[in-house]
Amino acid sequence: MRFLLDAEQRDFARTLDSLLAAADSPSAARAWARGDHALGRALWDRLAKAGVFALAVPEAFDGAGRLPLELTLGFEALGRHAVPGPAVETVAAAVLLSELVDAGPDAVGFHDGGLDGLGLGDAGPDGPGPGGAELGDTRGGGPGSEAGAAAGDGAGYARGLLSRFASGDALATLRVDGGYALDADVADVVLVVAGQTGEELWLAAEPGPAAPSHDPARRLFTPAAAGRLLARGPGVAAGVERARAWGALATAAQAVGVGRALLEQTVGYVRERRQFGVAVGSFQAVKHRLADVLLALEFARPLVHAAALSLDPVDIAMAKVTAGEAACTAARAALQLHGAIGYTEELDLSLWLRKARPLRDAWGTPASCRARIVGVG
Amino acid sequence: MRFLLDAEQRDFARTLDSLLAAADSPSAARAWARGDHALGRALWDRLAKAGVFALAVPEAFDGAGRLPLELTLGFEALGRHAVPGPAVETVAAAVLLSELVDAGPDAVGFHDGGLDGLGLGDAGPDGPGPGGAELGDTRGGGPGSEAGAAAGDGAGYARGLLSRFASGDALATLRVDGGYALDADVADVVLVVAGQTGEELWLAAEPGPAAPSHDPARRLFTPAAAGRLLARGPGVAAGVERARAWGALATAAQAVGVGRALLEQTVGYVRERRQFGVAVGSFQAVKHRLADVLLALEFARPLVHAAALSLDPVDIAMAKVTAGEAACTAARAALQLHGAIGYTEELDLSLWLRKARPLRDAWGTPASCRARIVGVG
Amino acid sequence: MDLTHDAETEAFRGEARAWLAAHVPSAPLPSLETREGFAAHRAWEAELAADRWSVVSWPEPYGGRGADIMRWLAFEEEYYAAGAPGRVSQNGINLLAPTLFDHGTQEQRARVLPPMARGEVIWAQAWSEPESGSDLASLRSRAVRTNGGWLLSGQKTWSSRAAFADRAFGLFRSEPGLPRPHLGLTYLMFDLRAPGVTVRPIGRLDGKPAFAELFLDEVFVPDEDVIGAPGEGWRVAMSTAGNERGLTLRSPGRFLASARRLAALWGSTGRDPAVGDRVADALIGARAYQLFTYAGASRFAAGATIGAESSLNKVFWSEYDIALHETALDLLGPEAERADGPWAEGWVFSLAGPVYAGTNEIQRDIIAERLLGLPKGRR
Amino acid sequence: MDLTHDAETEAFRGEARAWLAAHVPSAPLPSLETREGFAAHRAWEAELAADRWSVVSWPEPYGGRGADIMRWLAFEEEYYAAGAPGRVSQNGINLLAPTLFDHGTQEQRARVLPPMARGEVIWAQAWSEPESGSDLASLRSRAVRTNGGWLLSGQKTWSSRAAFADRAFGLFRSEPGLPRPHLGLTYLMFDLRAPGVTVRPIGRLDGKPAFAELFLDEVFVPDEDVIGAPGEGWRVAMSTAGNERGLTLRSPGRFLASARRLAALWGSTGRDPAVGDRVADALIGARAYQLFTYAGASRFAAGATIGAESSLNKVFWSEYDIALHETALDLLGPEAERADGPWAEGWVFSLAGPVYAGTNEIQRDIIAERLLGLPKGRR
Repeated sequence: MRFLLDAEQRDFARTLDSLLAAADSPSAARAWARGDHALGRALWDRLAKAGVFALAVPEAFDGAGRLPLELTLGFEALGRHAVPGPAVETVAAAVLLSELVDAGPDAVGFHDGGLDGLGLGDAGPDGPGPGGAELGDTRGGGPGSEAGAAAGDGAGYARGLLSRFASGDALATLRVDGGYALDADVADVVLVVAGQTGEELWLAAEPGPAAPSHDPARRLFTPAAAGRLLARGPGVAAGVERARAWGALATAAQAVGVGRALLEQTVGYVRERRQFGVAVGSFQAVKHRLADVLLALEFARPLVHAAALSLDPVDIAMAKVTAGEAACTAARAALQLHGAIGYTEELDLSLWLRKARPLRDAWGTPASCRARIVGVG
Repeated sequence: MRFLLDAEQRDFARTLDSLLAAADSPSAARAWARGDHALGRALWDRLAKAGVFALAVPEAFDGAGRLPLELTLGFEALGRHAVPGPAVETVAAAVLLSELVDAGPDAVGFHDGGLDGLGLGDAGPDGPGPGGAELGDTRGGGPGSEAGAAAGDGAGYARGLLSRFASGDALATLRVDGGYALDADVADVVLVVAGQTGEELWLAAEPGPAAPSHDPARRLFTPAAAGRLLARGPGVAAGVERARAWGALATAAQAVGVGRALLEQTVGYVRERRQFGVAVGSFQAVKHRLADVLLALEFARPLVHAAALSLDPVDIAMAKVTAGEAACTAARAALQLHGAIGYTEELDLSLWLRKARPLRDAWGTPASCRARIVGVG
Repeated sequence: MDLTHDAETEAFRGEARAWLAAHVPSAPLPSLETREGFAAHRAWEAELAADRWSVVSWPEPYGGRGADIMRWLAFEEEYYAAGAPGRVSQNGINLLAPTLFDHGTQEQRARVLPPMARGEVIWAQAWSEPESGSDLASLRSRAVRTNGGWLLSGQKTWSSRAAFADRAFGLFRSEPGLPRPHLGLTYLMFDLRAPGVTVRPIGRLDGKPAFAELFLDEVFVPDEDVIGAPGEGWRVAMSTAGNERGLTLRSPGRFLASARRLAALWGSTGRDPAVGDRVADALIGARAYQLFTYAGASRFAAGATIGAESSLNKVFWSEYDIALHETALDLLGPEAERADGPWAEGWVFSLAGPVYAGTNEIQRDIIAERLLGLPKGRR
Repeated sequence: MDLTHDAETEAFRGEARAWLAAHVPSAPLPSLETREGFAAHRAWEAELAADRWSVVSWPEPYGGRGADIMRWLAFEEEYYAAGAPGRVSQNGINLLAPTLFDHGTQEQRARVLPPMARGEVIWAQAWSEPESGSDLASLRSRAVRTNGGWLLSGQKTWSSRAAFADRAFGLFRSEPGLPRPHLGLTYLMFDLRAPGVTVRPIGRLDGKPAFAELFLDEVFVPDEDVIGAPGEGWRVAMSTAGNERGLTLRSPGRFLASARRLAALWGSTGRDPAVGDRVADALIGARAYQLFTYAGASRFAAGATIGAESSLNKVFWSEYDIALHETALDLLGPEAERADGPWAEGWVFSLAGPVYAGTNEIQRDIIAERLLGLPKGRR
C-alpha cells in the first residue's frame, strides 16, 4: 500500500502542466469554439508527443499499454488547461477497438471489405493489419460505395486506427445509446453503436446535425448509424461497456482539473480584488466558500486515482459523480466570487465555468452513477 | 386579499406570549420530562383560560368554533415557549370526535353503552349528551366490563369530552397507523384508531409500553386497540383524515415557534459571547448562518397561515415540511453557534433543540408530505 | 387575514387572462439578448401597450391602468402562466419609472414615461463601474457642470440591455472630494446614441450580449434630464434600489409558472422518484414566495414601506431559481448539455441571480445586521 | 501507487478479524457515557489488552504490537466492521499517549502507558475553560510552583469522560503576564480523585454525562507529572492537537462500517428510491474518507508530517457523520423519534462533531488561510 504518485508520475503530470501552460490553451479553446481547429490540433500533437494518447492503447498497436492511472493524470491536465476536442471520446474509441480486435470471432464479426453493409465475414487475420486504410476512404463511403474499403478488412482497419490514436494522428468520437457524439465534425473517425442490444458498431459517413453545448468548445452531433458496419456481435456490447468505463474515468479526471483551475483562478482573483477597502478574500464568507471547494476537490481526487487502479465500475461511478459535483461546486463558487465579471464570456474563466456542468453529466450522469453504486442501475 | 394578521389576532398572539413568558415554561418542561406534570397542567389551565384549546372545538360543545388560523397562533406560542404535553394530540382528538358526532348513522356507529365491544348501536340522540361520563369509567373498562359505560352512550360521551377539551380540563392522545401516542400516561383519554381500513376507534384501557423520545418532555406510548370500542364506520376513517390535517397544521405552527425561540436565543448568545477578543456575532460566517435561519422561518410562516386558511391537504403538507425543516435548520445553527454549551441538557436551549427533529417527523414526515405535494402519496 | 382577491381584482385577472390567451405568441420569441430578439420583444411591448397591458400599475395618463399591487401580482401570475415573453422594458418600468414617480418632475414624467410604456424607448441601467461592483458608493464617473446641463465622462459597466437599448440612467459624481462617498452624486438620464458615448457589448456566459460597457467622453446632458436635486443622487437612487430589491424585481407569477413547468417535465419524463422531493420543493418554494410577497404587499397596501426584508426576498428567489433550473437539467439528463433547450436560457439567466442587485453575501450581511441586530462592520 | 496492503498487513488484519469474531460481545454494551456502560467498556479494554489488541500501534514493551499506520488502519477497519464497542480509553490513547511518546520521559512512559493500555487508568482531557472555547490560548487556570511540584487551581469544562474517569491532563498557566497568551503554559497530568478536585458531571443533549466540569482548588501535582518543560505547554499540546485533528481522531473503518449499516437499513426498509442518492453519497463519502486517509498515511509513512490538511479531514468527517445519521433517521421515519434506537446515540454523538476539536468555522478559516493562502485576520 502506497497511495501516492511516484516520482515518475509526478514528473509526467508536471511536464504536461508546463507544456500546456506554455501553449496558450485558452486561445486554442476559443478558436475551437469558433470552428477553427488548427491551434487545438497543434495542442494535441504536443500532448501526443508527451505520450498522453498512447495511454489507452495496447503496446501491440504502438501504445503505452493501458495505463489508466497515468491517463487520469493526463486528463486532469487537459481539464486544468481547458484543452478542447474529443479527447475522452478518442480514449473510449481506442478502448473499444482494442477490445474488439482482442475478442474472438465468436464475439465479434468484422466487416471484411468485400460484402455489403449487412453481410459480415469472419474476423480478419491475427497479425497487425495494413493500418494504411485512409480515413478518407471510409468517411466517403456510404452503404452503396463499399468498394472503397477493399484496402483493408475491419480488423486491420481497427488496428491501424489504434496506432493513429496512439500517435495523436487521429481523433475519434463515439455515439452510444442515442446520445451525442462530441465534435463529430472534426473527428477523423465517427463511431456509432447501434442495434437493439448495442451489438453493431458503425463507421458513420456523416457527422449528422449539430447542437450547441453550454460549453461552446463542445459541439454535439447525432450521426446516424449508417455508412459502414465495422463490426457486430456480443463483443461489441462488451467492448462498449469497457469503453464507457474509461470514458467515465477520463471525464472524472478532467472534471477534477477543471475544478482545480476554477479554484486557483478564484483564489487569485479574491486576493487582488478589493471592495469596501479590503481584499474580497479577507471576508469570512468568501474564505469558507473556497475552503468548501478545496474540500470537495481534495476528496474527489483520491476516488479518481483509486478508480484508475481498480477499473471497477462502482469505483468509477464514485469517482465520476464526486469529481463532477466538485467541479460544479467550484464553478458556482467561482462565478459568485468573481461577481459580474465572472458571468461574461470575455474572461478566460468562462472557458472552465461552462465546462463543469457538461462534464458532470457526460459519460454517466450523477443519477446513473449513484444508481450503480447502490446497485439498482 | 389581506394576508396579514388583524389587530385582534396579533393581540391574541401577544397575550399568549406574555402569559407564557411569565409562566416559566422551561421549568414546566423540565418537570414534565421528570414525570411531574403539575406545572405543565397549570400552564394548560392558563392557556385554556386564554382560549387556546377551544379553537378546535365547535361552538355547540363550548368551543370557539373551529378557528384554524388562531390555532396556529396558539401553537406557535406553545412552540416558542416549549410548552410540554399532548397539545397537538388533544386538538386532533377534538377534531376527530366532532367529526364523528356530526357524521350520520350511516357513516359512524357509536357504542351505545349496552352492548359488548363488538356490538354497536345507532348514534345517540342529537342534543348535547350528558357529558358527565367520568373518564375514570371508561379508562377502567376492559372488553369484559362494558356495563361501566351505561352512564352515557358513545356519542354523548364524545360530546362531553369535547367540552372538556375546550375548557382545558382534559388532555387526549391518539394513536394512528401503529405510530406512537404521545404522553398517553398523562392523557385523560387515549384513543386508538384500528381495524384494516382504520374504521375503528378505541378508547384504550392502558397507555401501553413507553419509549423515550429525543425530547425527554415527550414520551411515546403504544396503547393497544383494546378497552372500549367507541365508534366504528367509514366516518371514523374520514374523521381521522381531518384530525391528521389539523394535527399536521398545529405541529407545523409549533415548529415555527420552536425555530423562532432557537433563533432568538442564539442571536442573544452570539451578541454577548466573545472569542478572539470580539463578539462571536461579528463573524461573517455566524451572521450568514443566522440569516439563513431567519430566511427559512420567514418563508415557512406564511405557508402555515395559508394552510390554516384553506385547510387544503397539499397546503398543509407544504406548511408541515417547510416549518419542520426550518426548525431543524434553526436547531443545527443554534447548536453550532453556542458551541459546547449548546450540547448540554443544562442550558434551557436544549428544551427547544431536542424538540425540532421530533416535530419535523411527527404528524407527517417530510417524505410523506413531499409525496403528497407531487401527488404520489 | 384572507387570501381571496376581491371581485375587482378577479375581474381584472380574467380580463388579462383573456387578452393574453388571444395575444401571446404561440412560439417563443428569440432571446431578448439578441438583436433580432430585442426587436421582437420591443414589438411585443408595443402590442401590450396598444391594449394598455404594458404598465398596468401606472396611472392611466401614462398608459397604465392604475392597478394596485394586488392587481399587479394577479396580472403577473396570469402573464407568466400564459407563457408570455420576457419584458425587455423592465429596467425602465421597474427601476427608472418608480424613481420618476417619486422624484421626477411632471415634465419628466410626461416626456419619459409614455414612450417607455410603448416600448419606443428602451432603457438600460448604468449603475456599476469597473472598480465599484458591490460597493456602489465608490463611483468615479463624473458629471461636470456646463452651460444648461452637464458633461458626463467615465466608464460604466454591466449595463444590462445596453447593447441594443436607446437610453440609460445612472449616478455620476458631480461634487468630488466630499467627506463621504455617498455625497455629491447626481442621478441623470442620457442618450446611448449621443456624441461621446461608446457602447461595447459584453457577452454573458452563453455569449449573448446581455450587457455592455459604456465609455462616456464629455457627453452632454441637459438639466431637464437630472432627476431630483444635483448632489442628491444617492438618496434618489436608494429609493430605486429599495424598489429593485423589494417586491417587484421578481414577481411570484414567474416562479409559480416555472414550478408548474418543472412538475410537468417531471411527469413527462417518468416521475423519477429520486427527483420527486426536489420537484416538491420547487412547488413549495414558489408558493412560499408567493405568500411572502402577498404578506409584503398587504403590509405595503396598509401603508408600510419595504425595508431590509427585501434582502430576504432577494436571497430566496435567487437561490430558488437556480435550484429549480438545476432540477430541470437533472431531469433532462445528458440532454441538459444542449444550450438551445427550453430550460437552458433560464438556467444561464438564473446563475446571475445571487450576484446582481446586491450580492447574496451582502444581502445576508444586511439580514444579520438590520433584521437580527448582529454587530456591524466586520465581514 | 497501489492500494494493496502488503502480506504482513493482511496477515495482521486476518489475525485481528479472527480475534474480534471470537471476542466482540454479541449484544451491544450499554452506552459508555453511563456508569454501568463505562465499567463494561473498561472491562472490554482489559479484554483487548489481554491479547494485546488495545494499543496496536504502540511499541511492544508498552502493550502494543508496533503496528505501523497501515496496520493500524487495517485494524480499525476490522474493529468497526466487527461491530466492536466504542473505545472508552480514546482520550488517553489518542491524545495523551502521543504526547508522552514525543515529549514525556522514559519514566513517565513506563509508569503511565501500561495501565492506560489495560484500561486500568482511564484518562479525561481537560483543555477547555468556561471563557476559552475555541480560543484555547486564553486559558486562566493556574499552576503555582510549590515544594516538589505544582498547585493547580481554576476551572476546566467540557472534560470528556471525566464523569467516570481516573485521571486527566491539560494546560495550566504557570507564568502569568507574559506578552502573548500562548506563553507560560505548562502541560500537567493530575488525579481526578486528588484532594481539591471536584468533578461535576454535565449531561449532554441526551442527558448522559459525557463530560464534566472540574473545579480545582490547590490540587498538588508532583514534578514527575509535568510533560515537557514548564512554560512550554502550548508547544507540547499543539503536537497533540495536531494528532487529534489529523489522521487518528476518526478512523475510516468507523465510517465504512456505518455506511454499510446504512445501506443495509435502506435495503431492509424497502429501498426507498427517494433516499437512494443519499445512501450512495454515504457509501461514496466513506470510501473517499478512507482513500484520503490512505493518501495521508502514505505521505506520513514516507516521512511527511500532517499539517493543515488535517482541517480538511475534520470538516469532512464531522459533516459526513451527521449526514449519514440523518439519512438513517429519515429511513426510520416516525420511528426515528425514539431515543433508544440503534441509530439514536450515533446521531446525538455526531451532532457534536462540527463543534469540538476546533469548530468547523475555525477549521475553514485554517483551510482558507493556510492551504489557499487567503488573507488572515478578518473573520
